[in-house]
Amino acid sequence: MKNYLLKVNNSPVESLARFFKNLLEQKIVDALFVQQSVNGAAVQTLVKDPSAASDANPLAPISLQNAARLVADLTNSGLQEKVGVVLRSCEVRALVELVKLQQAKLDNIVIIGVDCLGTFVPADYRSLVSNSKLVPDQWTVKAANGETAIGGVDVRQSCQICDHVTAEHAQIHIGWVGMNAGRELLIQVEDELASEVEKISLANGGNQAQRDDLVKKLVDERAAAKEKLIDQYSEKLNSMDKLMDELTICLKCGNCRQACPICFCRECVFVSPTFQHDADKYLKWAGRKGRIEMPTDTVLFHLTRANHMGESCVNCGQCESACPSGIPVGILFQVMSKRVQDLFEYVPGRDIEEPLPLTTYKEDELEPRH
Amino acid sequence: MSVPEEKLDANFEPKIVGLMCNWCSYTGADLAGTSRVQYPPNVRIVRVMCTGSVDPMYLVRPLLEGADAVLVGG
Amino acid sequence: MKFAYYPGCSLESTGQEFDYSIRSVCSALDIELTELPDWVCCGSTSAHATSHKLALALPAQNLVIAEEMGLNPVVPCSACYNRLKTAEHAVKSNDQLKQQVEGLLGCQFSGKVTTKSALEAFVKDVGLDTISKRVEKKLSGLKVVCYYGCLTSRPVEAVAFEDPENPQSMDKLMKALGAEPLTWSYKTDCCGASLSITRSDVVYGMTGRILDAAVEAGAQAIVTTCPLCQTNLETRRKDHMNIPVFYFTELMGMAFNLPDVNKWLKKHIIDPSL
Amino acid sequence: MNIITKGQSDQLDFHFIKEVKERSCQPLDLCYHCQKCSAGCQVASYTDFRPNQIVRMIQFGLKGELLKSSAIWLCVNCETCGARCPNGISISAVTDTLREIAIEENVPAAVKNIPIFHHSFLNSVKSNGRVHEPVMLVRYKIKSGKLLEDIKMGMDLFAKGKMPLFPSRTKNKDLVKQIFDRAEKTDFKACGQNNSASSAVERG
Amino acid sequence: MNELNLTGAVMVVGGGISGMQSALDLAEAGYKVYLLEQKPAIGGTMAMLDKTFPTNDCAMCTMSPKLVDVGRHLNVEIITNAEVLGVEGTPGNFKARVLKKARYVDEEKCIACGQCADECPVKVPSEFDGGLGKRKAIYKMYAQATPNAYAIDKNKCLKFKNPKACGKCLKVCEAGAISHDMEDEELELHVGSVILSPGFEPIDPTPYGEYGWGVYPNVITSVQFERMLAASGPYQGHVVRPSDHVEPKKIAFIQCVGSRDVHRGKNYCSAVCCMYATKEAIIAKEHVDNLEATIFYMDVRAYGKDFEKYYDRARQQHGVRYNRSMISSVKELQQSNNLLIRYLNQDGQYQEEEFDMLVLSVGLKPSTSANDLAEAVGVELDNDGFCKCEEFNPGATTKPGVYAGGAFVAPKDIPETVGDASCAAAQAGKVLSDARGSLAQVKEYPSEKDIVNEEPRIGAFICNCGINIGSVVKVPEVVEYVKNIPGVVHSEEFLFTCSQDNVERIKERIKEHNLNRVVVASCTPRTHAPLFMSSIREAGLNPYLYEQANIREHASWVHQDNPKAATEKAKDLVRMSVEKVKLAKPVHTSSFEINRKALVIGGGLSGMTSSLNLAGQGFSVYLLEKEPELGGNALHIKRTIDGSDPQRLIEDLRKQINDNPLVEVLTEAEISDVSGYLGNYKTTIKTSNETKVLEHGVVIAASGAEEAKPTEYYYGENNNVVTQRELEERLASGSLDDVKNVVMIQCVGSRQEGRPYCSRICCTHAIKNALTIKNRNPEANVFVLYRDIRTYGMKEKYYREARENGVIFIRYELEDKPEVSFKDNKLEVKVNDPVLERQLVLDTDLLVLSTGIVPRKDTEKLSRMYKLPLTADGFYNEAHMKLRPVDFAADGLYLCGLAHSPKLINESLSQANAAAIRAVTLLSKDRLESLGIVATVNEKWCKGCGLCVNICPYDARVIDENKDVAVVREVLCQGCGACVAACPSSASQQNGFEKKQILTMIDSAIS
Repeated sequence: MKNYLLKVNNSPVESLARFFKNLLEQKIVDALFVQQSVNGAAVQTLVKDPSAASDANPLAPISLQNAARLVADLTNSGLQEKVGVVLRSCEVRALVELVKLQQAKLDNIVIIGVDCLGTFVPADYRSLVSNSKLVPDQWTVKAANGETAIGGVDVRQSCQICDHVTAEHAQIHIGWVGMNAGRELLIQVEDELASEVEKISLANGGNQAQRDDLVKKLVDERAAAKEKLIDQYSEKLNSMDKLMDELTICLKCGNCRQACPICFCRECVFVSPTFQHDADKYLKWAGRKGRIEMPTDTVLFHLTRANHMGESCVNCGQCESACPSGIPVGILFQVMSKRVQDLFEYVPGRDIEEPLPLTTYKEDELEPRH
Repeated sequence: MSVPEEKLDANFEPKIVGLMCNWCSYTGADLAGTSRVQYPPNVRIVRVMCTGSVDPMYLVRPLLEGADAVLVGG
Repeated sequence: MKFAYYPGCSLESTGQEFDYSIRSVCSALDIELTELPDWVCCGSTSAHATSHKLALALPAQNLVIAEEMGLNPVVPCSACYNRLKTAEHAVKSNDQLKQQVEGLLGCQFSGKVTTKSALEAFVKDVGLDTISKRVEKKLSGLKVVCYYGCLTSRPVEAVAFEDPENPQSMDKLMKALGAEPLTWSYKTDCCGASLSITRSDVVYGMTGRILDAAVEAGAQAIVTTCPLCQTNLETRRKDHMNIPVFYFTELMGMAFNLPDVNKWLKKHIIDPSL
Repeated sequence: MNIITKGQSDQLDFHFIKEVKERSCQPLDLCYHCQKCSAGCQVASYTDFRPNQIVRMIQFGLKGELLKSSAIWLCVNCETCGARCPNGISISAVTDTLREIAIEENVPAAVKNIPIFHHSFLNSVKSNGRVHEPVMLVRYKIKSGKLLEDIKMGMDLFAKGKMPLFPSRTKNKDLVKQIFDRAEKTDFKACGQNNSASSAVERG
Repeated sequence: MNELNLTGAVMVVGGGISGMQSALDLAEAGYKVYLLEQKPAIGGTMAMLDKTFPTNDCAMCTMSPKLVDVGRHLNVEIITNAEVLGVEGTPGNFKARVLKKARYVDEEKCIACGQCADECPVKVPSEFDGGLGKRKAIYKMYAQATPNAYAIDKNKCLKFKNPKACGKCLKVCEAGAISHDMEDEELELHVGSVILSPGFEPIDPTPYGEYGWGVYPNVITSVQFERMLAASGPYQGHVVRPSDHVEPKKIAFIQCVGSRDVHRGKNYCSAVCCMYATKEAIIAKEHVDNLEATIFYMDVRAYGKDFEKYYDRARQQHGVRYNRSMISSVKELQQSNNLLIRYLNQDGQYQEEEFDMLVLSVGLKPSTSANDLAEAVGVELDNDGFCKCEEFNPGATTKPGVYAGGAFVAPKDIPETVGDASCAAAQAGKVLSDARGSLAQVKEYPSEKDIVNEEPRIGAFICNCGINIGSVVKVPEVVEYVKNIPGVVHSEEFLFTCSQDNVERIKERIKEHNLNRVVVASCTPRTHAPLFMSSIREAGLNPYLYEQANIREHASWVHQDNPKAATEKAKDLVRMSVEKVKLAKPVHTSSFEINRKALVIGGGLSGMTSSLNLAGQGFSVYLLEKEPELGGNALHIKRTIDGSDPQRLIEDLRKQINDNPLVEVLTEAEISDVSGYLGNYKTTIKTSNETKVLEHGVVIAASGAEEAKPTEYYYGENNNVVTQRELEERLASGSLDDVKNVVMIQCVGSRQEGRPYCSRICCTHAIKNALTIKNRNPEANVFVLYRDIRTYGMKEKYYREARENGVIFIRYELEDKPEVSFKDNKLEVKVNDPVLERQLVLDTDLLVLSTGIVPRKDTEKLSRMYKLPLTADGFYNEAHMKLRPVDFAADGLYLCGLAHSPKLINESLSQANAAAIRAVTLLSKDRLESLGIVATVNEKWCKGCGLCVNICPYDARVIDENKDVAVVREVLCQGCGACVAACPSSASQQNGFEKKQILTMIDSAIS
């Protein structure tokens, strides 16, 4: 990786938008997949025309969904042009998992990672922006020191305990955390791409020890917070009864599954004929227990999801944001997936060559028989 | 899902679902029969062709629905 | 029934009670024993250990005498039996050896006679039925271990007349007498008698194992067929060890209720009063 | 080809084994060194070499060391080794041969009173045709210098009348003497040839 | 009838694993097979074993599918209690006279309920349990016995002694199967060839009285110990001492009891004892916590594939102690019945140790019936009583048309037995190929009724199984209960559902009530489902519209004292089956045509032999060789240890191949691309002048291996340091006639880190070369420095011959390897002699290194192209170490020769033939048909994630690149359902075991 500096004249957002425009103009990429500000929020866009990247704002602390699924759809059937995809860590990691699950391909993809210290619940973001409590440029400059909360509102719980700041596997990486973001942004470029990116006027970035220190400090703090929260929830979930209590208010709407970047099934098994029962079945069950809660199988739904994507869960927390009942699904999943991941020393998104442990599991893998 | 206290008395008759591999443990259960090994009548055996086909759902579902244990033999 | 009788040197000294008892028992069973006229020493361990030629020639001389008598020789002493039987095996199975031995003796073999140990003669020729019929006073309650020793068991090809690793004849004989032969593992172990005089330190170890094992097995007495073993086991032992060692013929005599039993018993170094 | 014994190097000699094989009639080459003989040997814990070590020494031609060993004299010829050896090798027969060679070559015995005993014994046989134990033992005691050993045992035996004062003798004393003399003069092929081709009977 | 009037049937004598394998291969290849067994049931020795080495697989578990296959194969006729009286005729047309002794129980009628045995008053020691347990005079040999029927031991039955004395069994037999009036029959079988596999017997340890077997209660043989370990054995798998039934804390094993003993035993090595003792020690340690197991041995012969690893694991992981000292005698302590053993420990010190139990590792000898059999058939036996076979014509006896398999030829382990059994089948099949299919039967069925749009109409038939079910489960109550389950339109009880008349009745009921699904509640579906499925198919129903509830083994028999609970359980089990069958759908197996040509990779002896056997059986073969000429490794071997000339064999095979129009040889050929799968492969090859695409249905990988090149001991630096193969070449050239001193070092690079396995053949190779040197110059000194001499089986005789000729063997330890120096133009080897604990300094003119065999570099490439699994050591990994030694897990792929593992020429030839017949079992079919219970994919839901592809052990799953969905190659699918569990979308289902069916059953189980 080579370090460059992108000069900023007070507005890191604008400078960055210009940088993206340049990427397209210089044909470093043929198209760009990037978050742009729209109506006080921000949405993912696919840009072909360089001038249409003017609202690009990947730093805006909002993400309506984990973009990995969108990138996956983009790439899955023969992507012919080179597309730069601007992604946060959780999105890159989810993308890597989807590649392993053969739901995405990385051919013709240039991963452009951005630092992320978390995103607000979309509704919060929108109201903060509309009340002018949050101005993206100002928030960025301030948050670059590690302070994310504003106006008494902080980023999503999952983000607060996320121990990833920089994005993995990026060929180009945009760093703002620990930088004087009002003056300059760090652009890191992998060696093969360096000569092309140098076409855009960038200053030499040199050593970024100070930024590195801050990033490390933040990662450590968040890891500690995460551990604490997981412990707390592990306690809360140490029996099936407690889990069932926690999930009482689930209405099996499927939003969590819809928001999940890893849940890739075309149709969930829970809406398939396997779970379509005859009326007499329901009545029989009700007869057996006196009453049953409807919809049925809510706990089984979550456990099955945990089983299916536990090993690949990147803890983006989108499920939690999507839950209309306010169930802390994200942290529940962290608790469950951590067990599997720790068991196999597997870190989702770490390495594209690292096989999914449950598909290669051998009977004697974990320990000798005795 | 812990076993409720009231179930832990001497009269407690657990319901056990056994998922047994056709080639080994189901055969083993057959052998128990052939050998007239007597055991408590609490298990209901479901034959599968290989325990590799046991979906975790097969374990969770009965436990959620009232079984006290699931025995997987393979 | 007639046999040529080869007492050997031991039965004239340390093994006298064997000689006495065997003669009494035989007469009780109407077995005629004719002592080999002018028998010579078999050479024992000393010839065996130092001279291959003497080890064959000395016992062979006795075979020649038996052949002249036309009777199968019965040899009570295991050491003598071993030497005679080995010589017999050599001359019977190997013509070249036979010729050479004939050269040493200056006479010829006809190969007619078969050397028998006293035990073999009683068990196989006389038969357990005959013996048990003669029993007057069953040795009920007497627990014994039968000790066959090495000399009647090995070398297997030459001397063994029954399973060399788990011989049974003496056990069966004891049963016929009403005694209880116990299972033990030392039937054919060597007691080291040939070193008894020269290296008694070694021998104490060897007899010790056998005596300890007999006691461990719960035996009240050891029964043997070898005067070397009998003397060795009686004289080379720890002070407190008082288990008696009998010749099997002595027990036969007791079971037959023969009058001269006491004559033999008082010859024992270890008091055998049971 | 050398073997190092306590720093001293000796030439290996592959001829000695031929001599021992010829005289003992034992198929020494066949030894597996499985140690069955050694495990079963009751005297090997008192000797300098164990039975299969003796075989190995013969294989390597360590004749001098062997003839001086205590093992060849302490062997009680109980034949346990030969009975159990999977290759049918009787080490007992081998020690017989080694003792004979040692006597022939006047190698001093490691356990000197044993040959003295045998000598006394055979002398007794040679002169009487039979052994007269009391006299033989006294002679042995004098020669070996172990006069005071076993006095109690001797007295016990004497008291029980087991040590007759007068020797029993063969009438034809010359006969035994002649045998001794012929034995001294005659060459003897120790193994000869077995009449039947297969001497090792399979009993499995 | 064919042109030559050949009879397309084979008589296989002996129903052990060997005979079973021969029978199955031949039956699958299209021949009628008569499988003769002396005892009342097939299974042989393997049925007695608890576990098998080196996988610790349960013997019965791996074997019972084969038992079932043999038992119900349309073309295998099992004749038990049989004895061959004579065989007349010529190859292709034999007439065999067979005495079938009366069983006194009708196999067809007997339902194996065991009532008769319960009643029988006569108890005798069970031969099957090695005398540790008892059986009755009417008995079944073992639980899974095939045929599953009782038999009367005439010699023990009271009624035969006095007709009035007994007859209790007759009274209790509901099936009316017993008759004391049965008579022996003499059968005449017309067969084209004969395979003899009478197996072996354990050597009787009685002559080894010093070990006390039969006298000391706690001394048992390995066979008895095997039965003790077996859960189905007389001790129910509890390791306890026979004297007091207390768990032992210390067990000792004594090796070579009866083997490697010219004095009192057999002059050969029994080939399996080292490994079975290792296995028994490991398993015993698994049974008893903190058990100490010690094995007394002289050489550990862990020579087979993965054996060394097993031996390593035994020592390192399981803590089995190996003590290199044979035992002279065992002393029993009379008070404790403990066993006192005196031995020399590893430091050369005497040690006496008490053990609680002693296991004698008894060797193998030909079975007692082998002699009579050989005489009746007219084949010659060797001096040891094993069947005489030519080295280069494996399996062929001295009588043309008669072949031998298994341990009848020599002592051997199960994989070799199975391989040799297939080889015998291959040889027999080759002779009869023109008559293939002439006597084999195929079953015809009526067309199937379409039920897809019908509501379930279920018929449930509840079996009393005589009194087996009916005396415990209240069958009428169950019948009434079932009637009320929605969907059930008919329910009735039968005394014996499986009797012919009742099977017919079920068919009638199907028509009468217009049933579209059937449930039978009786015994285990493992044995009886095929019968009922077949009969509903005869009634026009798809056979998969069937479920069986096991209310005998799983209810009445295991809850005899609780009829109420048993009845409730039976109801539940029937209900579960009813719920499952409601969701059942018709299953149609798919089939496709296969290309009936084979590709054999590798033109060494294995490849050539495989090719010729295939061609002999009428199939076209591509034979691929990368060198310019055929012959492979054998080109370097001048003579085998048994005295045969491999060069003549090569010449002979080359000529046969040249003359055979069915074999197309492609030399200097390299595979560049592979596509397709079972039945239809396309392999692209490049030869020196062309690129060609070969189309073929199966692949035999005979790609060989090579001698390892050492990196140590001045190899490559000094001309007088050579490998064994190089020595063989030098000896052949005569350049070594005057060599004086030769030192050979064994295990160079082998059995250590980097190459942990034993190469099996090096000891034999070294001894062969040593003997050549000694024969030329008896005065030459040859020293073999070794770790364990592994002249397994009959090769032991050459080890003895080498010693007899004065070759000196000196053992060394891995930690104390020989040192070689080269000074003043002199090679000098220093090694410590463990016997005398002194160092030897050996001047040597020639240093020979036994380096072992390593996989070829291209093995890995082939492995990738055909997806052939490799072992950790880089050899090909067969489907099952024991029972499928020449198959890969995926159908249509086979392996043989050195590519499988290091082995001797005749062993390679045997495997090569075996691989050929295995291929023929496939090629002889017109079409390949899939199993019914295969996995399916619903393309609508599949997202092509590939989890199923990764998880499938049979390579039956691929991604359709166009549709991005997973596809099941149905003929490869073995119906394990692992893919179904892996599929997150439930797009994968298994026919007959759909998720919904299982969930419904589970649900039904708890309601």
